[in-house]
Amino acid sequence: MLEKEFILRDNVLVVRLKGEIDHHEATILRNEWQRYLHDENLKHVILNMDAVTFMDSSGIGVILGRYKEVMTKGGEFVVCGVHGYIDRLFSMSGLVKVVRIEENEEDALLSLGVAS
Amino acid sequence: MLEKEFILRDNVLVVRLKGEIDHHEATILRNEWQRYLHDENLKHVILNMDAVTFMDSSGIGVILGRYKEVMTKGGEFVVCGVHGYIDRLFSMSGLVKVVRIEENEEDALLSLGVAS
Amino acid sequence: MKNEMELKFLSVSKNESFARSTVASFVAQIDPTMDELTELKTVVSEAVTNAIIHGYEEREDGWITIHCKILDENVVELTIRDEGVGIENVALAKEPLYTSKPELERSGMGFSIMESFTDELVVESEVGKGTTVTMKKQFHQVKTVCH
Amino acid sequence: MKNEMELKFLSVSKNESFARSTVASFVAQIDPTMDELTELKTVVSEAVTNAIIHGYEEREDGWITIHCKILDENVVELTIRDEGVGIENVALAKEPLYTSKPELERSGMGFSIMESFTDELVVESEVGKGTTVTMKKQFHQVKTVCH
Ligand SMILES: Nc1ncnc2c1ncn2[C@@H]1O[C@H](COP(=O)(O)OP(=O)(O)O)[C@@H](O)[C@H]1O
Ligand SMILES: Nc1ncnc2c1ncn2[C@@H]1O[C@H](COP(=O)(O)OP(=O)(O)O)[C@@H](O)[C@H]1O
Repeated sequence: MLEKEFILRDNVLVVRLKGEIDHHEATILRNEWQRYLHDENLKHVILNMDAVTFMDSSGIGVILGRYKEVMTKGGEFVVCGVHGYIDRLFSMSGLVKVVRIEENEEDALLSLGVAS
Repeated sequence: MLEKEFILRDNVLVVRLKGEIDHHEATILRNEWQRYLHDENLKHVILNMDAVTFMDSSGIGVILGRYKEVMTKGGEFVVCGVHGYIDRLFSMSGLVKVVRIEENEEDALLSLGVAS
Repeated sequence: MKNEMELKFLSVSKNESFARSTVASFVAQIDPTMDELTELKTVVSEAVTNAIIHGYEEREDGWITIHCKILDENVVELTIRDEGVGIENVALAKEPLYTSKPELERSGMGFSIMESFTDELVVESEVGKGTTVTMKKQFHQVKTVCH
Repeated sequence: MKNEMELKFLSVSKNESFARSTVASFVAQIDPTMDELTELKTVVSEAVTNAIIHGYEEREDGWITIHCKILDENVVELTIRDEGVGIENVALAKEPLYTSKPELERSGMGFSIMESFTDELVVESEVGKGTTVTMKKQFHQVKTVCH
């Protein structure tokens, strides 16, 4: 199971995930996430991985896919709450070199110029 | 998994079980329980089922087996903490008509004349 | 929502809890109540234990197969099979309190419990070939989910 | 402590989490660390996902079989098999970042992850017949238990 929370802060979409990201959940996540990204006013994305307990390469795929969409819009893609096993997957997959990583949501928001 | 606690109070053996009683666990439980019952000074048994989350007919078998041993010694066999699903199994199997059932350990001890 | 799985494992008593929790986690997808899940776990436990104790007489190298099918109408069909010694007299075996192994503290309640916790129970057995127990259980309190 | 099981289920994506948690609960008997269990779950997830997406091209009526064997020396052997389309060029398929389905946002990391989270990976495949992935994983931090 994967629980998803989408929060809008100015032109930033904050995505909070909780649970397991596999291929089944990644497909559902992508569909929902893309509906938010169609919003013209929305520019940047903060992805909070703090409560993700499991992820496989389908998770890497869905993150890379949204990263590319945000780049196309000229926005920034920031990930926070990356630790333990998720951190290992981010390193292995090279995601760590592509997206900006911040400690927590507050730092991520500040880095995008949004007061938290 | 089944956790077992054996407590001696005067001539009463209190057996507290926690977890699941199936055939695998029942076999282990019987061996341990019988070692205590070899004690000459020990007469009665109180079985506390309050924390048992699963039981099948192997559980009924191990309880009936110890009930008979205690009877042979001329002791009493009291069960407490019997509710929900365990209560259903006790009724279905007729155990409810054979052993004495008390609400909790305190009542069971009192019924055997042991001040709690 | 049709779905189906088969689980095969060695006749090791430690596998009893693995077997019932695997079936329970498969059937969880149709949103059973806690009571229904406990009943399901119990009947799996009874049939698997019988295969281990009676079918394979506690040898640990026999295979036990569980087939679990979720039928459209919220009915679960469960088949538990061993290739053990088989049952000579199935009618007698199904009698409440009958057991061929009282020395192992069997209560003879296994088939009675399977019967009361399911809606259909069929026992097929051949001496020297093995035993197949097929059960159907209706899950009533299923939330309707969009298809 | 030798033990063995086989799990067969339909190529339905909802079964991915069922498959990995069943393997994890079977292997739990050798007392793996949390990290080892997570790695194991991940490689099961990768291979099962590949069978569903690539092997059966998202048809939901294919069978996936997982064979899991606990060998004496705390080694787990895992075989994941489908009877799907098969792989034409296994060497190419195993290349990091190679994927035949970029339109599905596949990252091409599946085999790389299986390789780094296990100690041995063998891929056998025949076009039109199916694919079998065999992995061996050593569990180091196993408490010694009396036999
Ligand atoms: N899989 C099996 N293989 C061989 N005999 C079996 C099997 N299952 C049940 N039986 C026979 O049926 C009898 C009744 O089974 P059951 O009602 O489950 O009671 P119990 O397991 O307590 O003996 C058993 O004692 C055994 O003789
Ligand atoms: N079970 C399978 N059946 C058919 N083709 C497969 C199977 N597993 C892998 N492949 C092929 O190998 C390629 C690489 O697999 P993998 O490294 O897991 O990456 P991904 O799944 O992200 O594409 C796949 O894109 C596919 O072409």
